[in-house]
Amino acid sequence: MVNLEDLKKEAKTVLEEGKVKYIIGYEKSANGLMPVPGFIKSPEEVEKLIWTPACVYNLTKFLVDEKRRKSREKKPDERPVGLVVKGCDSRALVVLLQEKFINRDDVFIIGVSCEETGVIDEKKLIKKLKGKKAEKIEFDEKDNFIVTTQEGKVKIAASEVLAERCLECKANSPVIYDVLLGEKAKRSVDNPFQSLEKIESLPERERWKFWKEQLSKCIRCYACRSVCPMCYCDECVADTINFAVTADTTAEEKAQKIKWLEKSPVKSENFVYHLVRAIHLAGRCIDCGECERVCPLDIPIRFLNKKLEKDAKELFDYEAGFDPEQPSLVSSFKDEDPEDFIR
Amino acid sequence: MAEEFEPKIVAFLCKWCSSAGSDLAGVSRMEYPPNVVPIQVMCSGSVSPLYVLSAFNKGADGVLVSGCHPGDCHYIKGNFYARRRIALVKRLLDFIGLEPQRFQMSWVSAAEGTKYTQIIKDFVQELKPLGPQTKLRRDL
Amino acid sequence: MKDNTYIPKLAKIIQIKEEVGGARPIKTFRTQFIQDNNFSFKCGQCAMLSVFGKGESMISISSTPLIKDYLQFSILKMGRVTSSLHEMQEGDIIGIRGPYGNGFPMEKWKGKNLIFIGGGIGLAPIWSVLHTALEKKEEYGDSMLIYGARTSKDIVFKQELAELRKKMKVHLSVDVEEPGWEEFIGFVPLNVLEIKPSPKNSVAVTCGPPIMIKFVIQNLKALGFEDEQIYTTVENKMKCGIGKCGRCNIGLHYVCKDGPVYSWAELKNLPQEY
Amino acid sequence: MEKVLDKKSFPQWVKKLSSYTVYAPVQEDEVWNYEVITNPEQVNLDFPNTVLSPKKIIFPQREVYLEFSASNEDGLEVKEVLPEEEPSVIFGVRPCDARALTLTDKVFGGDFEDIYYWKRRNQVALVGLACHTPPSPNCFCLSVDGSPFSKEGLDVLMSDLGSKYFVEAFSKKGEQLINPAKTLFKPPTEKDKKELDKNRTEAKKRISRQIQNIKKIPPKLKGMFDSSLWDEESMSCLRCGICTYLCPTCHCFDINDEIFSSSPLSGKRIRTWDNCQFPDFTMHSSGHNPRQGKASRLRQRIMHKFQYFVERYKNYQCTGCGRCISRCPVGIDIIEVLDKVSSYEG
Repeated sequence: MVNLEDLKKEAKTVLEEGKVKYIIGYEKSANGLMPVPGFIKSPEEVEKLIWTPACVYNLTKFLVDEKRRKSREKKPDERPVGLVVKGCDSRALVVLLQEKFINRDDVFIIGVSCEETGVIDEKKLIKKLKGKKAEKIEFDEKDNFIVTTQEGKVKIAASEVLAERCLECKANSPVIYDVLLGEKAKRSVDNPFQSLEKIESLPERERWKFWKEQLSKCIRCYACRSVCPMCYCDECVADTINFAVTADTTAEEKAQKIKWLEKSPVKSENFVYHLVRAIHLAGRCIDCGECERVCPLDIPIRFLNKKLEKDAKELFDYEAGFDPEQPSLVSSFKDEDPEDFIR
Repeated sequence: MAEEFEPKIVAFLCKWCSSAGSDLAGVSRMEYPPNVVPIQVMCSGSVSPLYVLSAFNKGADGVLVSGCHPGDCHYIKGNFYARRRIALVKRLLDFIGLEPQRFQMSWVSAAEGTKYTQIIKDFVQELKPLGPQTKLRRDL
Repeated sequence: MKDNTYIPKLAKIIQIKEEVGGARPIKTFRTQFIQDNNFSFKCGQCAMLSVFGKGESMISISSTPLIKDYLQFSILKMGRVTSSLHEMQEGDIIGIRGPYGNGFPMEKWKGKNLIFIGGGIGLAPIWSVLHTALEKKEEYGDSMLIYGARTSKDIVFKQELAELRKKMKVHLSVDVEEPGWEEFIGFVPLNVLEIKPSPKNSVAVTCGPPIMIKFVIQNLKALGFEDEQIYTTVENKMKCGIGKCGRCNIGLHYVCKDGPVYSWAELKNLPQEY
Repeated sequence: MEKVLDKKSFPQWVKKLSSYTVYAPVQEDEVWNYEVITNPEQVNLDFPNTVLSPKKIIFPQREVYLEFSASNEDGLEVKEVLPEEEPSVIFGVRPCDARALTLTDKVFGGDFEDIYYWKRRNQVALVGLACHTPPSPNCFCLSVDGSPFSKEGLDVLMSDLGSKYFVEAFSKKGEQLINPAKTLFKPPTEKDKKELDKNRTEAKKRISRQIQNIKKIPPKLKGMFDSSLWDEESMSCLRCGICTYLCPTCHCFDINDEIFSSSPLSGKRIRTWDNCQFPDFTMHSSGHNPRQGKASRLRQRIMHKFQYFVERYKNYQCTGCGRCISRCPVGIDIIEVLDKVSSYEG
């Protein structure tokens, strides 16, 4: 099991030695169960760090901010940023490395292993506790979590409250790291696409009905885009000013830029947004499931990415986020790629 | 009686092969249905999935992406990239419940005027029973 | 039921004049409403122009309210809407809604000398108040215009400026030296220092790029102008024009409704970057 | 008007309102939202906080202003589009959400009345449900001049008394809702009233979250424009639109022309919600953006709610529903931010 004190010790050491600028980790929040992303700048602050099954966030997202901030600084601090990553998060890092969005030297990776479990789905936990307010959740030996409520501690089987993504996880311990905490466990998952197949197996009409209902709910808050570590483009087709305008951009360029989708949150425009999002993540999404977690309307967005992940595996034997040296899915090909669908 | 439904097909044709193939069909006076809105692109590999989605969004009943045969790409390997990308888009559109017949890809060389006309004929025939594409069409 | 302020009135473009060419072109449009309506406005107010299918853009009215036949707008080609406007022909239809904003407090300025200081397209809002003051000469003291642009080619209202010289003092400048230019060379704020307008019984009105305004104000202060004697206009991204859509605020002020005209006494207390 | 209504009779009351479009909270999976009800039996008033407030009915995310099309010759046809006449009633409005509408009323009223807003607002009757227990763990209405049984903005307020509802009507609109079903309602007994008082005292106690020293926050904020607090508090912000889209008081919007066809021209001018947390919200056409970083956007959100709005309208632009806290993807908590504002020195 990951020992929190070890984590703090590692963090403290690198901060004291000045090896890192600061550390992005999980920090206890004043408001109970769920932690918040923490930015630890001094050795004294490492006491704020925590590691619990509620550490859901994929903190690699904050490397995007860090990179932008750094690019604005005249004399940037060139030291790496310390980053706490779970297995899935580390795969996101691999993709960012593969795309050369970041350099390996930019980040000091503190890997934490989820071992046999993973992180919770807060909604599942609330349901499970039937109104009792969880104050704390901890890893336990084996496949259990210990939850503290006002009425005391209860033991819950992890599988009952784990996030869907964790039930289908391909990397429960980090695939890349500078230090690793916890066991390098590899839990075997029978079928990482099990949940997806429920939808795949529906007839076409039902699939359409499902997605029509789901995507019509979207209010385009763009939280799914904002939380995704791969959504780092400066310009996004979804924005009204859909490219990085500078003082040098001519009026013609601005005027001629195509509005690919309208701001109205109606079915057709929501489909363009979500499908483009999914396709842009093909071969890049590592199924951290954050997009789905943050959706206020509970749209199962993850399935769109999952579908592409499955197809990439089936058609091209491609898996994202394990090898920073592999070429990206859509900028590579093999002679034997299937073409039975082509006329 | 209502007029028979005439599907509108947006065809992204690569400049070097498929577009030339369609020109050949034209200059050879081969007959084929007038349902196509051809859009010449430099290479099938330059067709962004966004173009495809946008075509459906703006009312296409069917979308065709057509490029050179493998090995014939003017840019050596553009059509191989296209093959991968289109395969993924095709599966995704199928997954959300769009009729799979509505999105097609073909290899048509500059010499294959006949093949081009046949592809369009078949496409139109397949689209007719489906009726207008309303699923992804703009509903502002 | 009250008027629906979001619905623009249709107007025909009756005249288009190219003021400035090149990469940052400016054109002046005169428009006439297709149906009579009681569009009345104050100097310094703006109107929301529509190019249907492209959107809306807030533009200051550069004609004087004393002219009832047409509205005039001088527009820099900048984005989607203004580019479409630049492509339009005489006879084309646009939409106009408004007027919006507070306008210049001209009543308060009666009897005073008016010093207009403009840069680039910033002459447009000044043009309206300047001509109004000119028409009502007896109500105001001496007027003076200090205006500059990047180059002589970027100067707007060239012919009109020549005419204007007959009626008031006009000081022109260009930012960098160029052959044949006989007036001041350098930025507008420096020209202000050169000309040294007297603060005595005066009001200075300055419009132009934010950086110019900043230094003009600094220099006016150096010449002895009080904060209350300096007026300027502010611009920000706007959509509704009526203080509801929430994007143009500086502190608690909505520029579209509470602005765009502010005295420096008001503006200096507001955040500089908002 | 004070009445009591047997819980069992509630569906019958809804049935009597057949001339109205009836909205009520509806559950889909784990998500509750106000939707149109077709079957009165469907109305379930035992619900946690909805994801979106009833704002979405009165100030819908998408509102068509006008339609335009090229007409023959060189003409252009522009047609005003107004919301349909549709007398409606919303059941289960939380007092905080109703109060929020009294705040958006101020924004959409004033010198330029917003016809779209008022057409919808005037034809909707709001039937509130007092919060016997807080519908969200992050409720803090008491800190922002609200209460779990506030009647502000409501036409009717229903309070749960176990087997019955205590029903109060405060407006003509409210009485008109009760009148067609008069026989279902009974006058309250002294015991009912006592129980109501007791419930209300208890309800207040159940709200655990509060903002410290809220009165001091608006003047404090005035001097905090350039504070480094905004940088620190916005470090984890993702610049998504959840906090503001879900907020019952946020009213910012965008106006865009959306077209079906560019030749011949046809399309609509549409208002959609917009959001001060999106980077392009304030971006000028020139590319200049006065609100560059996310710190300035968080500052705008807090300042707008607790300083600018207070100065302009004498109210906090927040009614304590807690949605922004519960749904923030990274746990940014407006109460904590305000507490830090309170204790900020320097």
